[in-house]
Amino acid sequence: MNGYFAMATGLAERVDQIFVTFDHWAVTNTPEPLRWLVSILLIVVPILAVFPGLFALTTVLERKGLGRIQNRYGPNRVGPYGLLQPIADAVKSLTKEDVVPRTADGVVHYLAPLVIVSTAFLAYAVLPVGRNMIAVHLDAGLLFFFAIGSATELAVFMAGWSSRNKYSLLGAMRAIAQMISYEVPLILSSIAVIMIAGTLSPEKIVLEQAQYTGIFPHWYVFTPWGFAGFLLFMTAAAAETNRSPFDLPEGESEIIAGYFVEYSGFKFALFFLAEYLEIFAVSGLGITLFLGGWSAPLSFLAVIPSWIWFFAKLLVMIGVFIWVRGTMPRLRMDQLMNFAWKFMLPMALIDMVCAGVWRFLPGGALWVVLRWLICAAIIVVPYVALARGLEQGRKIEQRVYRYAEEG
Amino acid sequence: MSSPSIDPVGVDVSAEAIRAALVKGVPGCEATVVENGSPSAQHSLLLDHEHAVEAATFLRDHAEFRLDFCSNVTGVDWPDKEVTEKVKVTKVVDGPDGPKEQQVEETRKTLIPGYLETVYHLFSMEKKHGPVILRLRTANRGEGNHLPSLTPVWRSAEFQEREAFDLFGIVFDGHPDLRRILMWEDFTDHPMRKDYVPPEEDEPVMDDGCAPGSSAEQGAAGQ
Amino acid sequence: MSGKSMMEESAIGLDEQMGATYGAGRHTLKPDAEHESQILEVAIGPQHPSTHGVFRMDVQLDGERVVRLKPVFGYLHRNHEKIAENAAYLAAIPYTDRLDYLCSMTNNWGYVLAVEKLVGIAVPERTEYIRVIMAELTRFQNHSALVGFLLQDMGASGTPLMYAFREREKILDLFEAVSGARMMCNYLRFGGVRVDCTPEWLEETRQLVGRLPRFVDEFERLLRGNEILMARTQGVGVLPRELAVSAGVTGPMLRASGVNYDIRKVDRYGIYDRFKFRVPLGEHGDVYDRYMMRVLEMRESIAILEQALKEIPDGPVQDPKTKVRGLRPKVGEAYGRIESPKGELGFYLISDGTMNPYRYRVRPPCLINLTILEDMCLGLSVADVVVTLGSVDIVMGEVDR
Amino acid sequence: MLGEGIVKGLIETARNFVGSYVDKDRLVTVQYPEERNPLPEAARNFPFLLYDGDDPEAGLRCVSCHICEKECPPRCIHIEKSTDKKPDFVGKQQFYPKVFNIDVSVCMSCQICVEVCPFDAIRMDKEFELSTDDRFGGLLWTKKELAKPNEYYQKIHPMEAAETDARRAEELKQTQAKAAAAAAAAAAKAAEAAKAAEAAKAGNGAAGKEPSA
Repeated sequence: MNGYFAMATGLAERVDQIFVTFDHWAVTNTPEPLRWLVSILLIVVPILAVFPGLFALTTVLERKGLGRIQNRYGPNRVGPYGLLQPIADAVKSLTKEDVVPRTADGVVHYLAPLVIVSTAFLAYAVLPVGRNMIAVHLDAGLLFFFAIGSATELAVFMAGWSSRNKYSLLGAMRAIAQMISYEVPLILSSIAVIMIAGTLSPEKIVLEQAQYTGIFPHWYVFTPWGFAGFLLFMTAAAAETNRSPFDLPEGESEIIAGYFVEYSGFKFALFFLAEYLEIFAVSGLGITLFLGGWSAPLSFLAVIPSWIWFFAKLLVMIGVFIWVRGTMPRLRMDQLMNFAWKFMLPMALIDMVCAGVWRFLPGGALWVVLRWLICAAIIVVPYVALARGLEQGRKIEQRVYRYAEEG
Repeated sequence: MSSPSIDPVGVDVSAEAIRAALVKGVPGCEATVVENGSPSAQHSLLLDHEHAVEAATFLRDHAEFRLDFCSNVTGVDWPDKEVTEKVKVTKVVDGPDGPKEQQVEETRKTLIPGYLETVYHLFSMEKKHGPVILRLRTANRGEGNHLPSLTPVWRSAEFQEREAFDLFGIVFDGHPDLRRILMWEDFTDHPMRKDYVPPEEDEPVMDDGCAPGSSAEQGAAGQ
Repeated sequence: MSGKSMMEESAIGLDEQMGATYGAGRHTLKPDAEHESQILEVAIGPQHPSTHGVFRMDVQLDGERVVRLKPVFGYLHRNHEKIAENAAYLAAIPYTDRLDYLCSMTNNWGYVLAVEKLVGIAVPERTEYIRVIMAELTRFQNHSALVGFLLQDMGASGTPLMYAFREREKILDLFEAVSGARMMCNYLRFGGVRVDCTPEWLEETRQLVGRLPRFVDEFERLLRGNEILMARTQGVGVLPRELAVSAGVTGPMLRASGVNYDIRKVDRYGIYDRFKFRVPLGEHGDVYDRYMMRVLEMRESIAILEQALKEIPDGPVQDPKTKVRGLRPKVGEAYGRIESPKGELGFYLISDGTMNPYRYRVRPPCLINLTILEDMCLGLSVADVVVTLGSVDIVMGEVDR
Repeated sequence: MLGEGIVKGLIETARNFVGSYVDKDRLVTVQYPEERNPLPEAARNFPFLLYDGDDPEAGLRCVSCHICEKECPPRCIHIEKSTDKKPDFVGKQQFYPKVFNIDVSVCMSCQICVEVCPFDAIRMDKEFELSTDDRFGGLLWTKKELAKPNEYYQKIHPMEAAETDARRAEELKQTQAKAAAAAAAAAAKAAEAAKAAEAAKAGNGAAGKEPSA
């Protein structure tokens, strides 16, 4: 019995590490002078293959999911269940005419989609997608991630400015303001994790969480500060990646498509790709920071390979993004800014305080409940106060309507 | 001669009553009742130009009428009419037996000059009665196509007077923003006038398909 | 920064003459004098996702704040009035379908009412009921579509719109079953309707009307309490009561500003005095009130429909003696108006005793409700302009005619 | 302002998401080319001309009276009258259209031609898959394309057609009865005249040979 269990665990272990083993095998079996090339290719090619593949899948899922939310079928013509739709889309975008406005700044206009895609890909370098599966073992991985994430703003502004279109310009202006504003709560909310984990390395943060009390994992999201931090992080991430309800930079009903209104064909597809890559990356980071990365949600489920867990969590996050997109109207620019600076920022700071309190309150049996209550109070009280404060003197409420008297 | 629109409160807003009030309230105002022969019996009031704005303001602010809602403003084109009538005239005719006075029937053509007209349909949102119909007529259809604008009295006339300017060519003096509204700026004619001749079409029109001898027809016949 | 020059060169830039042709602009807000800022001129439309057709707003922006806005339309102008003046009285009915193409039934009714006034035609009892049923179904589907479009303008990715269209489809199916067409119904005739509706149709309608409240409930659960919606719409695009009255704004928009004026109650045309229904009134006159007016009116429409479907009598739908074709009214004129879903839809007819109307005029509620668009939008951001325009509820077929 | 409205909305969309898989009432889309909703009887698209019997030329009901041409709001009908006549269904001599064209690119499917036609000659079709790449020729329908047999009408508008057919049958019966009555009367008259003539002839001593009509 025990033997079977050990065998099963061993097998699971082996399946879990299959890519790592393969990587190791391939590199060691390559002649010495080519090793550097092979080891790089073995890192870059999977990233270049897997995440665009996920992007293709997501476009279908998003359209089908939105369709179902809106009581329609969604794409179902190309291939079984419409799953080959992305191929059709790719062919379409490749064969479409590439229109460049006559007055556009050609070089910058051309560079913008390339810059945005390459920076989007760079972020995956520090994302652990499974046990021992990370492209670059960086100690300050988080720092790298945020630094690279900020570079997309540059590309966005390049696109908006070089197009010489007022809608593009408005979109770029909005995008820059929004991205810079939301970077602050995004980083601050992850600082709480860094404080608790005591490291900037995403790998170590995951390892910290991949422990179990009984069958329950030590994910940070199961603590008051972690829960609040997770919501803050994902909200800021939605804003950072221009997802609904924060999709102002491309708000199609106002400024049509924002900064990429003057892009067509494959360049447009690249923007689209970059946008989704950012969503995956930042969701992946959220998973890494708060949802235990590749670790299984219950200890006995660890037999399922870690990379499956990572991608399962990622799909769930994408699903939530789609769900939110199907429900919410869009915010307005000033409201967005208010929300960032008057709500998200203070909440992120309070969350840091809460994490500190959590860290230094004793963890004894008596204290478990008390610690929870105190930390929850630290979060909830300012939440209510700040949410009320967002009304800015204007009374925002559900109104009761009167009817004309019969005359 | 009762208007069908006597409101429940009992204010008489028939054209006669309004005329009486106007003559009393706006000194010098000339208001004439224009009869309407249809079963709707919506009679209207023709106002003179000088007192139109004053009269309109009076009607709007009048405590009983309170015609605060100018619903409909529109132009009407009444082109020049040529009336042919047969008149008997006595003429001196050279007969075989010398000049003689004789009764001769002669057709005489008289030109009745046309005019452009704007019609305002007024209601009261406060008192909930109406319609009271005002009319203004231009001197003629050429140069004298000016009328006072009632937009300063009722804002709702703004776009509708612009439309009348655009489609009928009535110039409203005192309108704050008199531009073409439905036609484009470079357009010169006024399409709602009765004598409007559309410019030559450069696009296939509906008759192309049906009219005999058209290319489509020949194509169809050739099949 | 070469911002200014770039604006002038830009492809969507308005031509330089704009200042000359448009005059100083009465409503222009002065740009902030202290912080010298550049004015960005943007043409929103005619090809824009949120202008509800080919409609253009020439907007001057200070940052994203609107300092001037001029609506430009006429792209869909086909001189509907001239067409009708060159055709017989009957031939104008199908053209009225195409005015506000969402509400052909009420458009028919407005025109038919005006002709009935002009000629003095009595309408049979059953027809009156059928007309009320059709008008209220139309009002319901128009309002539901509008709420969907409004939320779409707010960026709700089409979900409310799809829900609205789901129900609208069912109503359009009913229209098709009785009139033969889903949108261009061409159903009403002078003194009657074209064909009677069958008992099965009435039964189907009853069942649908029974299900409609569920849809409104769903809509309200989805959106009514949504904080983003409230923040986006409350206090935005305020239309003060006095301005609304003076500008001749009608329909739900007027009532959102708190003016109790519903032509169904005021004129009691048709048989509206027989039904019990309430007129909801707003207080603030902002976009939220306008949105809620439509939601509340949908409920009232359901109430009217329930009563009408219960009470509808048997009988003829058209007096055979009424002349529908080859009508020659006496010399005279008539103005008939109804409460269309968008506001007061009036038809003004002058007859010179011939087969064709001498003057045929449509009072388009959409056009007149646009008069105060600039007043509502000054000082708002582009996003709010789009939402405010959405709450006016325009259909370009009617604005441009 | 605490986000409960947002949560409520999320629940509602989730319900619709699930509902679209289980509730037919929620998923109303019809997958068009494969699935089709049956059109209601009243559905109308473009007009066609009816003919009786098998010959579209001889049986065409249209008598070229031009009423529909005049009443058509967008004026998409063009008719040219024949110079000769042919008998209609009751045997009366009528003109027929030499040319009957409808430009369906202009037609707005208002059904007014059907309403005003006193001869039940024009009716609305339900066919709507009419796309063509020939804008002018392909959408200009001549008499040949427009003529459809009465059986087709009975198929697409059964109730309406039954009513029309009944009316026409009644009309035919009346005409026949009238004709029969007229014939009988004529026969009686002729017989009488013949009798009188016979009597006269008998009086004259001559025998009438001609048979009475």
